[in-house]
Amino acid sequence: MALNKMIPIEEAVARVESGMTLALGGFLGQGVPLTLIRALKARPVHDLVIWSNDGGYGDDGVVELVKAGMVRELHCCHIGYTPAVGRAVEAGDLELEWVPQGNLIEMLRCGGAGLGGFLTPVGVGTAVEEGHQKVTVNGRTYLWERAVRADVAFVRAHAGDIVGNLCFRGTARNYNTTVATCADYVIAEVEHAYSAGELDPEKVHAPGVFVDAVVRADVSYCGVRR
Amino acid sequence: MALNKMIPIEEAVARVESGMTLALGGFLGQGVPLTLIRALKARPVHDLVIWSNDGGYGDDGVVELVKAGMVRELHCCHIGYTPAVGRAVEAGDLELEWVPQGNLIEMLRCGGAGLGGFLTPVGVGTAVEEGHQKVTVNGRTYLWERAVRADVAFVRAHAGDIVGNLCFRGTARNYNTTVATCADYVIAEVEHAYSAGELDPEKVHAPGVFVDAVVRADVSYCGVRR
Amino acid sequence: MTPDCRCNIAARAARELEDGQVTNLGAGIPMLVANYIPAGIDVVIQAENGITGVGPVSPPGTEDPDRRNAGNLFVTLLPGGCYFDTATSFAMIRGGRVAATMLGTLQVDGDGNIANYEMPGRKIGMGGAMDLVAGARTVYVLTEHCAKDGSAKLVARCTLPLTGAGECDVIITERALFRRRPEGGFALEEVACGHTLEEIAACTEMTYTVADEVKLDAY
Amino acid sequence: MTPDCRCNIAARAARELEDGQVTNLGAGIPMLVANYIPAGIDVVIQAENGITGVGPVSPPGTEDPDRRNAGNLFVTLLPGGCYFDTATSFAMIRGGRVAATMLGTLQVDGDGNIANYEMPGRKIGMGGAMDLVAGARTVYVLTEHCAKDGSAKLVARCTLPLTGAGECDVIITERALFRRRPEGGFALEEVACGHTLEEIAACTEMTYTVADEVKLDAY
Repeated sequence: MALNKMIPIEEAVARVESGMTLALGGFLGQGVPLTLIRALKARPVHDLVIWSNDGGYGDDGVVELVKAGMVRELHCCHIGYTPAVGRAVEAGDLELEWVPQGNLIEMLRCGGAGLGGFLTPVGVGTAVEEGHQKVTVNGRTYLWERAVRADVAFVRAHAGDIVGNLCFRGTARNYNTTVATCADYVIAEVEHAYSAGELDPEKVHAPGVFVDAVVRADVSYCGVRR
Repeated sequence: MALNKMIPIEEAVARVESGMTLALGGFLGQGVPLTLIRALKARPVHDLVIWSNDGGYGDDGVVELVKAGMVRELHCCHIGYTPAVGRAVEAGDLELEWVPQGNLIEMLRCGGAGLGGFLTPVGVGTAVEEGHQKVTVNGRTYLWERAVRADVAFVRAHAGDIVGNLCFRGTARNYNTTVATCADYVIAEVEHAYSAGELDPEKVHAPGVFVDAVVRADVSYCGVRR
Repeated sequence: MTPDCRCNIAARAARELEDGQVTNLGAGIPMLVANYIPAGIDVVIQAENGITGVGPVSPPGTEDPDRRNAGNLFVTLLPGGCYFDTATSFAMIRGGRVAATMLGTLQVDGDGNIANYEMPGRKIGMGGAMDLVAGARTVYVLTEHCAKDGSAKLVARCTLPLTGAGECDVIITERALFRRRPEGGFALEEVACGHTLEEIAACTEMTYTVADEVKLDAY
Repeated sequence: MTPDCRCNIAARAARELEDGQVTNLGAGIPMLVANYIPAGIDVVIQAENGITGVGPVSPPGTEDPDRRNAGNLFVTLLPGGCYFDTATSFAMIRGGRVAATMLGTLQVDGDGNIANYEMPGRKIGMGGAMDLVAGARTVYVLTEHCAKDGSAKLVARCTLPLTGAGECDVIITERALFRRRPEGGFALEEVACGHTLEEIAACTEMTYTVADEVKLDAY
């Protein structure tokens, strides 16, 4: 159990290659893996396919990768706080898929959990129906939605140990637990790093088994000073 | 938030009626809601449809309801530790559906999460295929599995507050977090009861929003004295 | 639309909530509802990022970056509240544990259709609204009666992309309250102070009936 | 089947495990594997009820009812281990995070079929075995070479209900080790001390080939 997953951030983000699918934890400004996102900007990659709750918040988050011209597709449910992302879509520089929030998190969970898809009642009668098969079960109509797996995932945690066990704080948990399961290579940036055995095993929100690499988070990237 | 969900156990189990579907937390001898199961034995109900990991362990658990002639169907993945359950099946007194463990917990999660079903790779090429539609996605074969909701669920927690927030200890968590979501009426037996605000909000494993009633657990029912 | 109007909508909406109800409040006017919940009524406010027991906005200087609502605002946590992940949050929402959701809209029509996430040239996104209108037991639309340019928001038929088809149960504006009838169609049940039945008729393109028991000067 | 034989199987199986591998050990012989993991190899043992970092069985007097493995045995937790719910446990298993699963069987055949949960008159149940054989990257069957009555367990074709179709990768008995070839079919790779190729052939109904590099007196 003493396997040490802590590595330099440059080595971790070097796993991301052009054309890859990247899943991101975080919700607007909460629990966003900004340290990893910013380290990725230094890499010469493009045509990324990103799954994220949103386009970021203000100038922070996915919008940074979009402005850097690194993103081909964005699958999310909100870009209202990042007008630059909307402009990239209108200009035809970025392909956008709207995915309702609960369907989005469930698609990532489904991929992470090794399932093949699920039936959701959300989106029936809306534009989300397009390209989706409708199925009626016990008189209720559902849309068949696909599972999504990413090549690489970035998450941010409050505390993490060297084997990748992660603990979150408050609403910074959000997508991070699920995103930590959904990729072939999962990188966690942690605000506080611990040895194996230092975290209370009852309080681990994401088991280290899901995590491949742990890096230090820049704690200045948190929106408000603590 | 001060809504008090603590009620007498007799009032809680009175929600269970003949023919109802009952979901149970617990895994063999771990985190089993034995206090509720035993209180239910005093009720004149029969033809229960039970969803549980197993038939119990030794003389404890689901096997008690089976011996009392209260169960019509059992959907589970293991009865190896309760020969009396096997005998009831052989005698034709109990209908048994084998459900692989991971499919079982996922069916309950799916029902609890308001989804309509899911595709699982588990059971392909086995007797579980029977009655299941096969679907191929990206070259992999899955079985379409249904979502399950119960009328009533029993769970057991180490600590709970009056609004139903639950904290588990060790491997007693198991099915309990999921079973706490999957029924129209969820009853939690708690080893230790607290007021609202006394439990650390970071450490709640099952949010009180899912729980309808909280009762005191008999702490002598735990397999080994603490 | 004056701040008073927004508050009037929120105050009327707050009176709809029942003791112990789990409620999700969307951005904008719905968020104001928390300020008007009557004494003695305990409402559990849920936000879809992953928190229940959301309290008032954090006083300046006490903001915690890890304690925010789904609109990214810094909030407090009431006793009995807790945190969970977003997957669990939507299990709660779709699983029927959220009694009421209140959200703003761009358009709403007499079939209960709601359109609130995209208009020509401005993509916002549905966030959790599609899930909320599908999952919550009662869906409230809280909106100014007319758009800034005076055009109707209660329209004959939604023309913008739908957030939910036939999901709206109650519409509350600064001028009137409409409630969907079990047999379908909305009934005008209440007219706010300073407005008349005729005036409502003139600024509402949505088809509705006037309830027999319609209340004037209701709020 | 003497205790020595069981230990011999477990000891050989333990040598298959690699540093850092997440491994699930089923009831019976597989559970013994934990006692034979070579020094310097850190294996993370996962149990499907919801625990990783499973350590040795709890010494008498230190048993904690809330710290058990999937066979309900009282266990210890190693540093870096943690608890999670069963739904998360199977996300781990199906999601490909469990590198190896080792399980016992009633029957196994040359197509990699495994049958271990039900026999005439005795229903046991598959527990998590169906999920494990479908999800784990490498599936090891650890079993006595023959049943108590002397009949073959490595059969021409499984007749009991299958736990997994074509899922077995390696078979380890007290007499021999068979490994599935990329092109299909099992090859006899190792013969245990005190056994011969002829003897293995006589007690094995399963079709197999003998590897060119077969090792005699291998373990």
